[in-house]
Amino acid sequence: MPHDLFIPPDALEIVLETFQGPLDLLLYLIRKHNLDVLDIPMAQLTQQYMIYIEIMQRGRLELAAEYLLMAAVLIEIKSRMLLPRSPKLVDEGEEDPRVELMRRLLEYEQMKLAAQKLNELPLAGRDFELVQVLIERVEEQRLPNITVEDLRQVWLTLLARAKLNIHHTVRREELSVREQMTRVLRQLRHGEFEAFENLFEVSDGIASLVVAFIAILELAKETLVVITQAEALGNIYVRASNNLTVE
Amino acid sequence: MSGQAITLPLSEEGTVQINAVQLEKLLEVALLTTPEPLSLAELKKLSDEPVENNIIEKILEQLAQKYAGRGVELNRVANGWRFRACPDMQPYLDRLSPQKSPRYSRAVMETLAIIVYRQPVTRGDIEEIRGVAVSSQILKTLEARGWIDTVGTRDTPGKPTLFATTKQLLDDLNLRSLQELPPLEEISNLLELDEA
Amino acid sequence: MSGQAITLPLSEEGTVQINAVQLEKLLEVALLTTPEPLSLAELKKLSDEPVENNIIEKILEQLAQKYAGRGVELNRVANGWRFRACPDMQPYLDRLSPQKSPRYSRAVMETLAIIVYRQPVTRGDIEEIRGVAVSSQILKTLEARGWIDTVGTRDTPGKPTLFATTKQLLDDLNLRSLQELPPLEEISNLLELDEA
Repeated sequence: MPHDLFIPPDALEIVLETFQGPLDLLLYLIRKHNLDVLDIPMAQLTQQYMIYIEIMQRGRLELAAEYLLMAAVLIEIKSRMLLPRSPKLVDEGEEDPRVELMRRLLEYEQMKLAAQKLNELPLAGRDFELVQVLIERVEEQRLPNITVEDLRQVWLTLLARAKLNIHHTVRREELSVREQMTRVLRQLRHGEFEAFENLFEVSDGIASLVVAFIAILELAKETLVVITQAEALGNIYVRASNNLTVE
Repeated sequence: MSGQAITLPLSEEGTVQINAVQLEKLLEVALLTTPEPLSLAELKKLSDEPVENNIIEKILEQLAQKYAGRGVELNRVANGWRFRACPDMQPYLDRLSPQKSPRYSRAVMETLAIIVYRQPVTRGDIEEIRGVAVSSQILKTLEARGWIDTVGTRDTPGKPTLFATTKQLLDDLNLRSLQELPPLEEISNLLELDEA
Repeated sequence: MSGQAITLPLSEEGTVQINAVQLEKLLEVALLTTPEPLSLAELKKLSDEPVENNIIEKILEQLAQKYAGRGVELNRVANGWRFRACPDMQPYLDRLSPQKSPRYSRAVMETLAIIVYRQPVTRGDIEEIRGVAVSSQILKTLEARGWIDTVGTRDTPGKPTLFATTKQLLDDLNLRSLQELPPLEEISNLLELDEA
């Protein structure tokens, strides 16, 4: 294995992620080893590519089908080039088997560079702000509407900014707990103790009971509710840890 | 618009030279791009050098003067300073707006998203996630819309109020429950994690 | 700000007196209060008298001049005219709210680049060029952003949808037309690239 191809095993996944696919990987190999795109030395390129594939497989990474397909294409081109070409076919203008690969590589590289340039252009909201002066409408106020998609996009932006997304993806289950936490707090808004069992909606089914239970534990953990039990096996009561005085 | 350098009288030492022209320019941009009022504390962040309140106010008053007689005016309101269209412009603006839906500012949308996904939360929680102060104007906007309300207080010093979303929000989003919000993991992969 | 009445040359009859000062004031308010670009057709509604396009444009150019050197500028983009903060103000504005639109991943940007430069294209075309499957999430992200939309189907088996870019994309990049986008690298240049 050429020494410059050594990749520490834990970095393997990152390396794979940095390539957008087999074309991107091939381009990297060609540019890195100063190979000529117009006259690709198939043996060398195929060998380099296969080394990567092997490392990926040894790292037990799930290889996308596209990478394996490209390996097959490379080997096919290589084998076709090994066969002596009949003069008749050459006369009929049979194409060099590498031409199509070369065309695809160059087209992809063109788009890859275009994407980079596009990403460098100043973008509204990221690189410059838009001017927006308030209009205070007196009558017939038209209120803005929002969509689920708006909310989702905004939340993602927040996550990206907080760099929380790596370890902190929001799942549906988490939201359902949050929703139940709000429901329980609303129910406890009167400030009095409420019987524990009254906080559950039995008709909603077992899954929802479990979620409600987790929600109450979560509320207790965040010290938003107080849970009391006078004696062992006695009735359990819950109340909001602080009464909401202002209504 | 006049372009000469204005040197304003400064505090005792009187030596710090604040570039009033540059500061006025910065204040103007910030106020023109933010529909919500900006407090003096926020506006002060625009200056590279520390500035005193009275200097900022002087520049703001000067800026307000420059807009006199034009269609927008710079006002001081309870929460700070903000530009608004003069009320007598409204009949003209109404000719444009019928088909355009107004939009909430990013600050409002971010605050709402945090309450949706992290409820019940206090204003402090929201500020921590957003990394900036949340004006009470923003919370009032959302409360007036009936999308959030208070569900209690947290038992910590200051007894901060807890905010949560309402059924009204679900109705307006045409959802039966918050769980119907689409999962996010997939899209978060599409964002570049390392901020460039 | 100059206050004298400017009387602009008018059409043949030359009798309708348009108050250019008043019109400039109206255009300024409308543009300052609307973050989306306003087209000439919309801006014309502000005038009580019918006005010709070239007059409106003249006043807009005059207005843009007045803002030269300040922190905001009046631009013409794909969908019309709008004010924006100059990009060099961004570092200061970021002090007030570090809210940034995210940068998109390479997968998203490459997909966008292919749609920009090869439109109209099908998902299959994009996959062919990138050499990998394109998740529908990527296309949804670009659609939700209002940057691409479907413009028809190709008359081949399966009737695949054709995607193209929108004017909104150009507006967001502060451009008037696709021709203002950076040109594609010539293939011959790609052959000489040493370091990728």
